[in-house]
Amino acid sequence: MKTMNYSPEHLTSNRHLFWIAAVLGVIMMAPVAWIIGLSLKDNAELLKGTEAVFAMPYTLVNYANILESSSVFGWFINSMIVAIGQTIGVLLLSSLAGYAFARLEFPFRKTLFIIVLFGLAVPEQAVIIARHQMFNWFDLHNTHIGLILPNLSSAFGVFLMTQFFRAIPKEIDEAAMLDNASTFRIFWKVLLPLTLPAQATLGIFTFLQAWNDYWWPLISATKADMYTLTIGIASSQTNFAQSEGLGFLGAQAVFASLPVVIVYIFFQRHIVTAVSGGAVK
Amino acid sequence: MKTMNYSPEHLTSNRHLFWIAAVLGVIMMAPVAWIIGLSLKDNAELLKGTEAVFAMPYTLVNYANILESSSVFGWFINSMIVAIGQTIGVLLLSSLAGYAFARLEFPFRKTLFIIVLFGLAVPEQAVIIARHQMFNWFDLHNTHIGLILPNLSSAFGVFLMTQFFRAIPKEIDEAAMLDNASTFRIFWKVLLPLTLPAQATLGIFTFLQAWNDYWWPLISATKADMYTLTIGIASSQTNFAQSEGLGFLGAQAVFASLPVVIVYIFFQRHIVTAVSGGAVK
Amino acid sequence: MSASISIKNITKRYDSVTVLDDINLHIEDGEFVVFLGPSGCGKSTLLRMIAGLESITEGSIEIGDKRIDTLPSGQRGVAMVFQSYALYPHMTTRQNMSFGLENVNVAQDEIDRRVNDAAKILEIDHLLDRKPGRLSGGQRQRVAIGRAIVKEPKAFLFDEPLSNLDAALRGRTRLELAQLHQRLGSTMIFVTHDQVEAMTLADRIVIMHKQKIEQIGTPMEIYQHPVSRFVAEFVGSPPMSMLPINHIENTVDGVTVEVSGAGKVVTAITLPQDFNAKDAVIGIRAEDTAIVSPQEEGLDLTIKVVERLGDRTLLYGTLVDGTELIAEDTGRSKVKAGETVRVSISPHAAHIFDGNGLAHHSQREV
Amino acid sequence: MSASISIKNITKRYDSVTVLDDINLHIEDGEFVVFLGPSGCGKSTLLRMIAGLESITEGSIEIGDKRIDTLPSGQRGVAMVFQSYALYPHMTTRQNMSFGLENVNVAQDEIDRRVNDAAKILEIDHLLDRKPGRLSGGQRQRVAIGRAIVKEPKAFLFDEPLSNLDAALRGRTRLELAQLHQRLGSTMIFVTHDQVEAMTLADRIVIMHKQKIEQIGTPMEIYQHPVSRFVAEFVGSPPMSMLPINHIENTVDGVTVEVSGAGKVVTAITLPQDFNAKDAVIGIRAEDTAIVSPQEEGLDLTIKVVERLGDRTLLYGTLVDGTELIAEDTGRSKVKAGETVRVSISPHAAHIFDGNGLAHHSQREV
Repeated sequence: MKTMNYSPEHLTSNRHLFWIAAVLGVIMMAPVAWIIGLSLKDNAELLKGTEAVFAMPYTLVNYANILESSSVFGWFINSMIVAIGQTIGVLLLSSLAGYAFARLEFPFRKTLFIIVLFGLAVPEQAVIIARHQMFNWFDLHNTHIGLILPNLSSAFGVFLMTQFFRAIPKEIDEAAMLDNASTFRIFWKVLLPLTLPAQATLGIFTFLQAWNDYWWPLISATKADMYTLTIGIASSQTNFAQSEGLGFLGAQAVFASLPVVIVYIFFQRHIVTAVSGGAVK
Repeated sequence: MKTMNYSPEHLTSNRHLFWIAAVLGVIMMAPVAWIIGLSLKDNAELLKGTEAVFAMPYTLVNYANILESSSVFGWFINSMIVAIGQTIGVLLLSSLAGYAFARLEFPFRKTLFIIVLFGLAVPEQAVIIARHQMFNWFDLHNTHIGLILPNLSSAFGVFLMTQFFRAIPKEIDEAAMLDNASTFRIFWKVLLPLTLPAQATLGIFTFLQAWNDYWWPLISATKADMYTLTIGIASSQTNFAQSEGLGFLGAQAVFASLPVVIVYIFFQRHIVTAVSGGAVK
Repeated sequence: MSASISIKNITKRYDSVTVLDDINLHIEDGEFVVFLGPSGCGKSTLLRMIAGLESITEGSIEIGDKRIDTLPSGQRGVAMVFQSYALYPHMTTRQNMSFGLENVNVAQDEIDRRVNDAAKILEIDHLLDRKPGRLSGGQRQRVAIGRAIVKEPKAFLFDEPLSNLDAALRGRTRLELAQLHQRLGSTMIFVTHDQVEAMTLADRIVIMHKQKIEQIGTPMEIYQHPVSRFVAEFVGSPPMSMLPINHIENTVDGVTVEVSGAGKVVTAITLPQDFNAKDAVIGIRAEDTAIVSPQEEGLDLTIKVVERLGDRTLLYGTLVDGTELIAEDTGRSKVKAGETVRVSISPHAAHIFDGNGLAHHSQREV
Repeated sequence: MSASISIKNITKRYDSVTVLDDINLHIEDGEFVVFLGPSGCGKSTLLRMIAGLESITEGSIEIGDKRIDTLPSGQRGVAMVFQSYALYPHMTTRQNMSFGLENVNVAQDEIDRRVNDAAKILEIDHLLDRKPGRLSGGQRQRVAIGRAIVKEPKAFLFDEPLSNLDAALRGRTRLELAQLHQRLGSTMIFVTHDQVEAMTLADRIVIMHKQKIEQIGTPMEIYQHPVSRFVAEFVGSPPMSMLPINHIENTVDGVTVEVSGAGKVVTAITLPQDFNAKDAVIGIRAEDTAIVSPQEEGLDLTIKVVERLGDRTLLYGTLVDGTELIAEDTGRSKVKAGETVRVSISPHAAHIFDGNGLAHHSQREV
């Protein structure tokens, strides 16, 4: 008689939970697949019924139509400037603030920390009117600075970096102090490099969010040459009645998302590393 | 001659960095203060110039105007149902998925994880048309389910919970296996309680985001009695020309934000705990 | 309640890598067995296979007369104490100890009785309402042992449970474990890479090396009659000194060997005809040496480091050709680093290892 | 380059809690001093004050003739090896070792020379391009020591550097540290709670207890002439057995004491007139006992646990009245748990502690 060996590995090969992950994946990916499908169809054909997506022929005419607009490249540049500027600014400020909250003693440290985190709770809609007015006073509308500035103080960034700096053992600082390194050198050469996984994660999140931002650019950038890609493409929608241009709308959505998808694929390894808990060893 | 003792504590009392934190705090709080100021002023007075905010008299008439609308409480209930439902759903799904990704072996685990994280990169604008169509087919528009469903698969939630479950030592599972606990009991009684700090953080974030969500409710909830508070209040804006009702607008923004501020203050301690790295000891 | 354990032809492979190779071992009911070996020898894997935390590629495990390798961990009737203790951080000491009993539906008053009894034995009654985060390392250790005791298992499995304690606490806990074994009389398997723990705790030591069992024996057998050079060097602190042999001469009593460039050592060891003399060495433990006056016979040792342990003094030195030898003197030794002393070696205490690492000992007991 | 260290009237208070109370200590140039004490005695705080990582409430510290407590850490000319090693995780071994020299603008070829020299001494030349994450615990330890050596400091400060190593590695590293001290001849301060490390490494041991220095002396002085019961119990493994004294009788040679209910112990200790006999105890180290035949004089000991250490055997037992005593026998001891043996005590080796914990020793050396 041959008895099956009990294997603890079976316990961890749970196929039920596979389905939860799979369903999550499908929920996320189905709309993406659908929109790509729409973008590849002729608008006239879609008018008869969207089930046309499932059949040939496919066409790139919608994408061609987008690129015909001479403003697209200007909008793309604007989006790049805003997203990159915002990413660099958030990384810098969050790192400094995180270091300060994690390592330094200063008056009202706790109170300030709570106030900064409070920023997590304030919805953009609540402050957008006030912000609009303030930027008006300083004549910051329709400038890159005006688009970048409001999101520089990222509560999530400060949150994340504080956590990361706290996770670095204090002995590392002390070893560097004994190595006669200045406070700045300790921060710059010793501690900051150790937060790289957090920087990568925060950087990607910030870039994605800045790229996809809609509200503030819509309100602040009122001149067509200051539009970001999101706003610019949305503005050109008025040329088409929504029901007529479903394929064109899809192509717009896909086109506007392409850069973030590229960034994501490029940095995907780092996100996974950060998730794997690849902090300070 | 009395020589001052060198004190290493001086090094960590850096007053420069206090300013960075303080400026971050001010950047975040100034618009909040401004909008509260506006909300407490008579609209007519504000027409002459917004510097009126700095002087008496203040009034609650704008808030009274909001409460006069009989629909406000219905919208509030809708917002609560959507925010709470979404929070519970996200916590449940993210915990299960996080546990699965962190602990279990199943086919395409890595691929699925990357697909789910990919959800971080897809902007809502890109998929909102497709989603609108799909929900149309299933007749889910103008239902609470329709408002809750799209955001249940939180890429950030899966990300966070996977990280947290990975941080729990495997010996804890093994000890529970030797204690004859079933897989479900290990998950429910042993591992899940250890992720409480993450649950609190994720729960607060999800609630805030659900409460403040604007796009999807605007598109999906087209009947007035299915409006969320954010949409409902915005819809009543059409009664006032924007320049005439600055104070009323402010009051609307403040009023819509109140619940999230209350939630934040209530759970603030947990956020700080989570930041302090209070995971598994 | 306690039971014997039989490990039969156990082999473990990960893909093409063999982690354990055809292990056979019988552990008597009530025996305290220590798996000792360097890291990577497979000792922890073997323990985890008994616990059901690792799958078995080939072979079987029995506890009592019952085959258990087909059962999940919780149904094998074993309890394990982990190196990291693996207490449930959100449960109090009492809840930690009760959890396993609740899972098998033991009555509440029986749970209470067992938890209180175990807590009394381990002197943790005052800690029952604390969570692990508020316990010291030593206290956590006791709770982990308590969690095992309440299950009244057929066998206790310890996976390097002392390695997270500091030296003083380690010594004390070692002693308490020995007393616990005396009191409970349970079968216990203890995994460690620390030979002092193995020597002091074990009824029998299982020395593991390169995925195999190298030697099984009582601590004294292992210490006095190591089967191989590996065992001889691994067990004992300070390690046995190994001196290369230049020449072997048969005498009436055994052999006299010439240690490279340093002189002769008389032994009472008889070597076989087919002795492989290439790379053969003579092994000498520090306590089998003595510092003698320069007139007496012995080896000249130039002392590099003097280690005063209080009750005895270890002299680390080199012979004329640079070979290292550790000698022992009394706690009141006056020898200083840099001096050269004469060291005599007890003829019955030396060990000879042939080129294959195989050991030869004196036939007479000292 | 190396220098002496003077600690003068150092006091440290946090609010109302006194952590160190008026510490005075002079460490000679080139001396190896160990701060030994239980956790919380302030030994690490004192080391960190010398390093400039803790502020000083009162007092001053001088290295050579220069007062240094007014200088930041990096300018004090000391190097520290941390318990956790505290290597920079993102830098290679070479970068870890160079960082401190780059900060003070040492020329690149000088940096290379020093790093290569230190790497050779520590046998880590092949690891220079690896990051700490790819090093074993023992290798990290060497890199941490290397990082200290290259700075050619006036003094080395070690904060329990061996506590993260396993037993075998700890013994070997201990030996290497002793050799390193011989080779460099630098002033070294070493903090530990492990008395074996203190005994084997120190030129002088500073025993700290309750925020004060309890005793300063060579390892042999500390071991053989502890000034107090605390020192006697803290130093030595196994710990000194303490037997309550019922009655004291003066003899020609010293005093004979009656140990509660178990018999008499003859000592060569002379006690002063004002000896405080209340709660007085006699202290006996295991190695000063011997197992004798039942006809000879001695105390009857019922053995509870037998600990076989290979070269010797420790017998943990109780006297008739339940007092615990640890005796020592040879490595080949045949004594088993449960037996009662007769133990004799060397008259010159016992210590008597009065009710205040103050020690009295035999005047004659053994």
